[in-house]
Amino acid sequence: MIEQVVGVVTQMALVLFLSPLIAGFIRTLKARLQTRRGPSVLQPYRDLYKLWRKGMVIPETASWIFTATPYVLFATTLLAGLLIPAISAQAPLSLFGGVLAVVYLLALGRFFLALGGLDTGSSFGGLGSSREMTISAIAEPALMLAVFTVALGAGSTNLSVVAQSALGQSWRFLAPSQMLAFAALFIALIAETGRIPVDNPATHLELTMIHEAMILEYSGPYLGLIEWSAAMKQLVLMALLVNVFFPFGLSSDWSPTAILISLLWFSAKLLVLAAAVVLVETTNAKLRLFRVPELLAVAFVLSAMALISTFLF
Amino acid sequence: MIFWQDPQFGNRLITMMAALVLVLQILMVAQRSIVGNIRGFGIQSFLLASIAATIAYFNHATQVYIVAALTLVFKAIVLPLILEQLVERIQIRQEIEPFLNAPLSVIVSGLLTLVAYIVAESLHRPEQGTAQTSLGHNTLAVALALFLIGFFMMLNRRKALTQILGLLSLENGLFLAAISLTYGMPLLIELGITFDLLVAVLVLGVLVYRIRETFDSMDVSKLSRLRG
Amino acid sequence: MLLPTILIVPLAAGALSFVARRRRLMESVNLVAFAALFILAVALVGQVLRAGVISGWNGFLHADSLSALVVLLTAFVGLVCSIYAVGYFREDERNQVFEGGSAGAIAVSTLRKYYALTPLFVFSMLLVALADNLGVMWVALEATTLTSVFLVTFYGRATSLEAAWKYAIIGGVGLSMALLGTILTYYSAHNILATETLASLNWSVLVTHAAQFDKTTMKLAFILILLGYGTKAGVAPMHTWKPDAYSEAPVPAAAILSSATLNCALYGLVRFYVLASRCLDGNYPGRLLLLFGVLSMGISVPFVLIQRNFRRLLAYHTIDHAGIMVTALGVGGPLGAFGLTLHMTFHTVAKSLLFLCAGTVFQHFRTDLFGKIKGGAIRLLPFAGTVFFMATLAIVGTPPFSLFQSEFVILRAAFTAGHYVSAVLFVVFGVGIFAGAVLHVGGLVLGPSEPGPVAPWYPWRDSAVLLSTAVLVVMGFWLPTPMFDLVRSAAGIVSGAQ
Amino acid sequence: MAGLLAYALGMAAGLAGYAWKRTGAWFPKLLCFLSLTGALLELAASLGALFSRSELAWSLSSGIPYLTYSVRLDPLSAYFVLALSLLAAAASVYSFDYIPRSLPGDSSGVFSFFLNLLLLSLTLVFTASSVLFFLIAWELMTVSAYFLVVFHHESEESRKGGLLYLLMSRGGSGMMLIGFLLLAVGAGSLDFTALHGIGQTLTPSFGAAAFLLLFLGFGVKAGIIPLHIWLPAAHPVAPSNISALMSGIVIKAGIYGMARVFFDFYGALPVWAGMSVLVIGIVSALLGVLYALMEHDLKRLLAYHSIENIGIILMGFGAALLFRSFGYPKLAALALVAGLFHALNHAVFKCLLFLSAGGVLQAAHTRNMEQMGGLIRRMPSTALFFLVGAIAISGLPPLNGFVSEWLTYQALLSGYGATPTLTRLAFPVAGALLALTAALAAACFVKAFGITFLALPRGEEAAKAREVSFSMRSAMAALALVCVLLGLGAAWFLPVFDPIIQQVLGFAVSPNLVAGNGLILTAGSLRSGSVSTAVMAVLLMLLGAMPLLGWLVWGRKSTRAAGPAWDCGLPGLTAENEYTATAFSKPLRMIFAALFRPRREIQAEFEVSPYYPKAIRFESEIEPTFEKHVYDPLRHSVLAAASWMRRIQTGSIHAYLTYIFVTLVLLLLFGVRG
Repeated sequence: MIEQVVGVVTQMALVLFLSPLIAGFIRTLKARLQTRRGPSVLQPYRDLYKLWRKGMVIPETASWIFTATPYVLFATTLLAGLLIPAISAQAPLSLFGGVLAVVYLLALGRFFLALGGLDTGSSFGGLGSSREMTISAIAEPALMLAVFTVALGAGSTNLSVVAQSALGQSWRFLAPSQMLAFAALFIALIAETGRIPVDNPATHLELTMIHEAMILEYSGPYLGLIEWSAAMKQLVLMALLVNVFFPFGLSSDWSPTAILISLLWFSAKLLVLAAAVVLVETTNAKLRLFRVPELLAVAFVLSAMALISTFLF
Repeated sequence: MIFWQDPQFGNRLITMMAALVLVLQILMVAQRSIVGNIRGFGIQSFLLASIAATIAYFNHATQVYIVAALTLVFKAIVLPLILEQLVERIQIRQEIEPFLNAPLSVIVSGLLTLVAYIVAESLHRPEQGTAQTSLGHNTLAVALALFLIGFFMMLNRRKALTQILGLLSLENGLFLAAISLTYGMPLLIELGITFDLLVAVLVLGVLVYRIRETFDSMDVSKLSRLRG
Repeated sequence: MLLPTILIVPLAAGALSFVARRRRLMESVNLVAFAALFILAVALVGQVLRAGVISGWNGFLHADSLSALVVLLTAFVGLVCSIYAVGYFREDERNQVFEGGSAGAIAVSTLRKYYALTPLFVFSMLLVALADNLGVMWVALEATTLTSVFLVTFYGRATSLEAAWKYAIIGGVGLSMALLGTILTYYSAHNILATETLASLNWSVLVTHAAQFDKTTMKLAFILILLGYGTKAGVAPMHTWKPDAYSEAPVPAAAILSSATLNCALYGLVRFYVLASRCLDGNYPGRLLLLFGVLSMGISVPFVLIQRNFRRLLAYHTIDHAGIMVTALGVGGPLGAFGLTLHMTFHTVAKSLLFLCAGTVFQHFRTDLFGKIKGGAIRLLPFAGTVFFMATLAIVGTPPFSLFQSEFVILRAAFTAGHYVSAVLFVVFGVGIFAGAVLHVGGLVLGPSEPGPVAPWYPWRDSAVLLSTAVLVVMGFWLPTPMFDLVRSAAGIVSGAQ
Repeated sequence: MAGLLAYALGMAAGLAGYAWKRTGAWFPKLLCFLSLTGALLELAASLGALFSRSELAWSLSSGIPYLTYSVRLDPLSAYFVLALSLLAAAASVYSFDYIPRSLPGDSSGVFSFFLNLLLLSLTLVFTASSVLFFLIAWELMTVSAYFLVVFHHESEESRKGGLLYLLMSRGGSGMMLIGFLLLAVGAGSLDFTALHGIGQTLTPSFGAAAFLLLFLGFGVKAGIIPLHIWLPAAHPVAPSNISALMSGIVIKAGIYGMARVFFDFYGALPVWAGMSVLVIGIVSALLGVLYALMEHDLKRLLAYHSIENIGIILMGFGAALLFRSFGYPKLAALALVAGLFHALNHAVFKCLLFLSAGGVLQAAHTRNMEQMGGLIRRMPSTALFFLVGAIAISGLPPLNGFVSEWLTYQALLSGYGATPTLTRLAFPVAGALLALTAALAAACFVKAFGITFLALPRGEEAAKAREVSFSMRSAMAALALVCVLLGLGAAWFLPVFDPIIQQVLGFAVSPNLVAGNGLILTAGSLRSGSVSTAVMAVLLMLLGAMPLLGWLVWGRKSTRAAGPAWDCGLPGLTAENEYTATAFSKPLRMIFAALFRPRREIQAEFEVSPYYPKAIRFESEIEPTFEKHVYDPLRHSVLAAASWMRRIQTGSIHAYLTYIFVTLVLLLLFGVRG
């Protein structure tokens, strides 16, 4: 019981305070790859702090939906973060919701975010919501199918069970099915976290922006919450990816020493994955909106192949 | 025995007259004038009456005499008179324009006779070879032929009156069948039937008259306003 | 002594209204006669249920439960129509549709035709049901045609002449075929019974010896009977006269034609079917009947689907139902026969009702073409319009109305007997008929209507409609036990149980 | 069963009221009250039957032996009666004010006559236990629903919709009729109890034929694709409380029939049967939601979502059938529970959505979403309830939609491990497509809610909109509450399914599916996956409160001002700047262009240069695939054939005589020797 509480607290802290770091790391690394100096890795923390202190402007047209959205987004993302195994294979709350719960909690957040976008009445908001919902919708099957492939391997949708079974058989990630599934999930990750080539978090051109367009009207603490949730979502998905496919160093309980080791492992794996994301971002140009489905179709085919290969081998 | 008591002779006689009736029918098919047709029908009825009489005589079936008498009175005399009067009343061209011309019609009636014989054949029971059944299958064939040809006349002719004639000769076929197969139906039925026939002719006559009035033509093939 | 009275009442009524001078007199004569007739019919049913078979005039008349059923139905239709007719013809006079277009003397002389002929018409139908002798039955059936021809020409339009001519000629041919069939039956029985007496054509006598009849002759006879009485019943392809005659006759007459006369024709067919199925086995007549039944159901579908005239629509419905009943007969067996008699009962009520409603709609809009009516009959004729739609739903076999039940029974019989093809076709055609009916009548009853006053309550017509509506609705949920026993024992006779 | 009487009373009163024209304002209220009583009584009866595990049955004989009004409330029936009476109660409370406001004065009698008739016949459909009685109740339901759909029969649209509905239902009931007769003849009895497991005893071909006919027959009513076209035509045109009942429960009659046939009359079916149900389910779900996305008629949109959810239910059924044919009763139980539970859930939230849509219609006088907007300020509670329904139907946690979809996912997943051969691949793919469906549904309801309720009103009607009356709101509130309860308390509710599964598969299901003393919902076992909506809900509250706390502690000083939203530099933000429903769904319209075949035309009038249009008329529509490529050709060919056949009746007597003559000769030649 006490271990449970420890687990919850630790992981909540981890998700809350590690996520801006990852965001900052990606930003910086990207800058360096583009031979810019770029902001410090800690910039996101500063941004959040600043936004937190700022006053905010609520559009007259907006209703309570606009106000509720940041809280819902924050809560759902954080809860999703508590359902996944981050540093311990035994995710603190995995009993109360498996991988399906994670996906659907994120979906709930997105639902409200899109409503918030529409609520302002400005055309940008609607534009953003429309695109966001479209892309997430067509990303869903690929994501789910890949997740299923993993879950089928473990015979469970409970992420702790999945992680433990992965832990049980290291080197399993070399199996073709796992690699294909990983590739598919990676693409899904890029789509879900709104990174190039699907979306460009840095742009504010009406033609290209998706996520940014939705939150255009948000300011001050609300904007802070939303940015923070975005960072957490990114962390959650990345953690899911690394721990399910590359479980090494994952401690199977919450004993302090094991935690420390696995924390190191975890950060290392995250950094590698982040680096991969950055590589993709810098080496690709953003796709036109109507080319995105093709990319996600590729992801779907990959995960379908993954499925079939588990059936064959 | 003397030949006029010999039932075989009776059979021959009957068959001969039946054949005559059939020939008459086919002639009527070929016949072009209405009045001629009516007269033909009269003779046909007369022959039928005499067939009835013969049967009555040879089989000592007294009630058939009455049937014969009825036929003579109504079919051979009254009906033709009524019809001719009708023809007088409505001055129509004495021509019959059939859909098929005369030779074709005759061929068709020949075929129909063939059909009649085929059907009658299947009813033929040589094993129980009583005079009556053999007589039966022979005259039944003729009767069926009369029936079919009468029917054919009805659908081959345009004028209302000629359709009535067809119906009548068709009825003659029935009469022949009844009289020759079973020495006639029970008397009461015969009466009923003859009465019905008479009424039918009257009704149809009235209709013909009114058609003539309304359409000033007897051509029932023009009566095709009610469709679908 | 009951049977002769049943026959005499309508005869007397006919004679009386023939000499009657005033319209009111003719109306009352008819009303009284048909009311009396209905009571007598009920009494007859009671006796038959008690005694089984009763006969009068030393066996000339003969009533078993089947004939009792037909008599009852005929009497019912006669009563309803006679009530309706009063209102109907008064409305006609108001609209001045008779020759000369004037009310008064001409109208009375025209009306005499209806009021004198209808009782005779009904008389001949009753005779069909009550005559034991097949020959007499034939004569009576022929008489139904002859008496109803002038009902068809009632309005003396060119089209009604045309219709009458077709009716008379086709009917005449058909009945002569039936006569030949009768003669052949007599012949095939002749060798067995070897009597010349009237009784040797009595159904009750024949049916006991039917097994020994000459098979081939009986086959030939049955074919001819099927075609002959089939023509009278309007079974395809001998159905062609029906739409013309029904749409030209005055509505009450059409109602009688389409329900009671159909029953009589089927009654004749059934009598011979029993003989044939006793002589041959049930298969031979069964196959023929199924063939024609399904054919006539199928033929009526396209005409119902694209129909411009609602009285003709109803005529095609009648053809469809003739097909259904013939199919039921062909399926045979206790269940099939039961389905037949049940359906006969329900159809008689529903179809006559339908014609009466159609009549009211026709008189209100002065046309029987769907195209000329904008719709919205339900607003202009709140009562008749509603009932019209309701009865249409009933006639196409929609629950809770009872025709669904009888059709279900027939289908079940067909499946049990293994006639899968006919059964499936039955259902398919049923859907087609339903589509056509609802399409047209729905469009007529619902929708926006022309502006105009809402029609008042028509005392005669609407009460007649109300009467048979009540009967129809009640029958959907509950059939009085004696009525049911009658239907079932009639079915027993059809399937040759006793 | 006393509820039946109350319904009957309602009908009687309705008729009476119709006959006796002058009725006061109390009259419609009385009628609604009667149906409400009926609903509550039914509710009691069904709950009693479900929890007391007692099967109550009675039968009443008509004068007609072959027809007995026999009624049996076995678990399956009780379950559907439960759903029915929930909705009936809500709908009748809703009608208290809806009927007098939205219907012409004197018609309320007829209306509630048919309303009560509909409820009565539905109850009978769910409880009738003899084939003939079932069919009668079925047709009664169809007809009464038809009259309610065409209640505003002056409008062309509702007549067309109603007609289409009636015709297709008749086609369906034709198929059912044959199917039932095949079964009944095989059993030699019309009684449902005698039909139990009859499917096994039939010859394979008959069994298959009966199965397909019944599946399609019920499918018409359930609105499976491609037999769905009547549904979006008929549901929207009905008065809103009727649309709610039709989309909520009438189509469930089809589901009930399938459940009854698949799991009661048949034992283990061959694989193809389950597979076809699964595939039809997938197709209906996906196409249903895709078509919904393209709608901007609020009620048509909801109608298409009914098709989608029917598809999801059928996925559960199909999986159950497959598991059964492969011999995994436990998995079959899981899938069946998923399907049945989703049936109930959909009934509840779809009714809720239609009722709130009805409120919107009454306020904004249009079904076209492009005319709405900003209603959340004018009718806050309606908006809230619609939002609850939207979250539930999108399958988002922690509401009931999520639970049943979660169960469906779990069932499909476990299918992979269990089933042999390539068929196993079908399950995960089905799961993925279910995911796509759910995501699209979410997108669609973002559009529906966002465009309808948020931002600025697009029409002056919408601007003048007022909140609906108390009784209507309380009906919605009740249903919303049920959504929440079924969502959070799912684990407590599951034991309801025990008697049903007991009846079908012979064991209780809840022990496998519930853990953590009724807090956690599992997929057969804790290891194979578990979820707890209740805990989730609590945690969401707490976590949501965190930033609020933080804001209270540190963020005090941060000011909070109201300002105009960014209007792209134009003078002031107007409704013209808003995103429209059409625009919102445009990306998906483009992506699935292969399916939609969109057609667009733009007419613009320019003033000086093509960059300054004076007026633009934009028109875009998608091609109704099934209507265009399946149904229209069918209709045309039938009519063509008919008008060709019509030539038979030439009007020439000679032709008529010839028909008879030919028949005669042929019969003479071939009939006699036969």
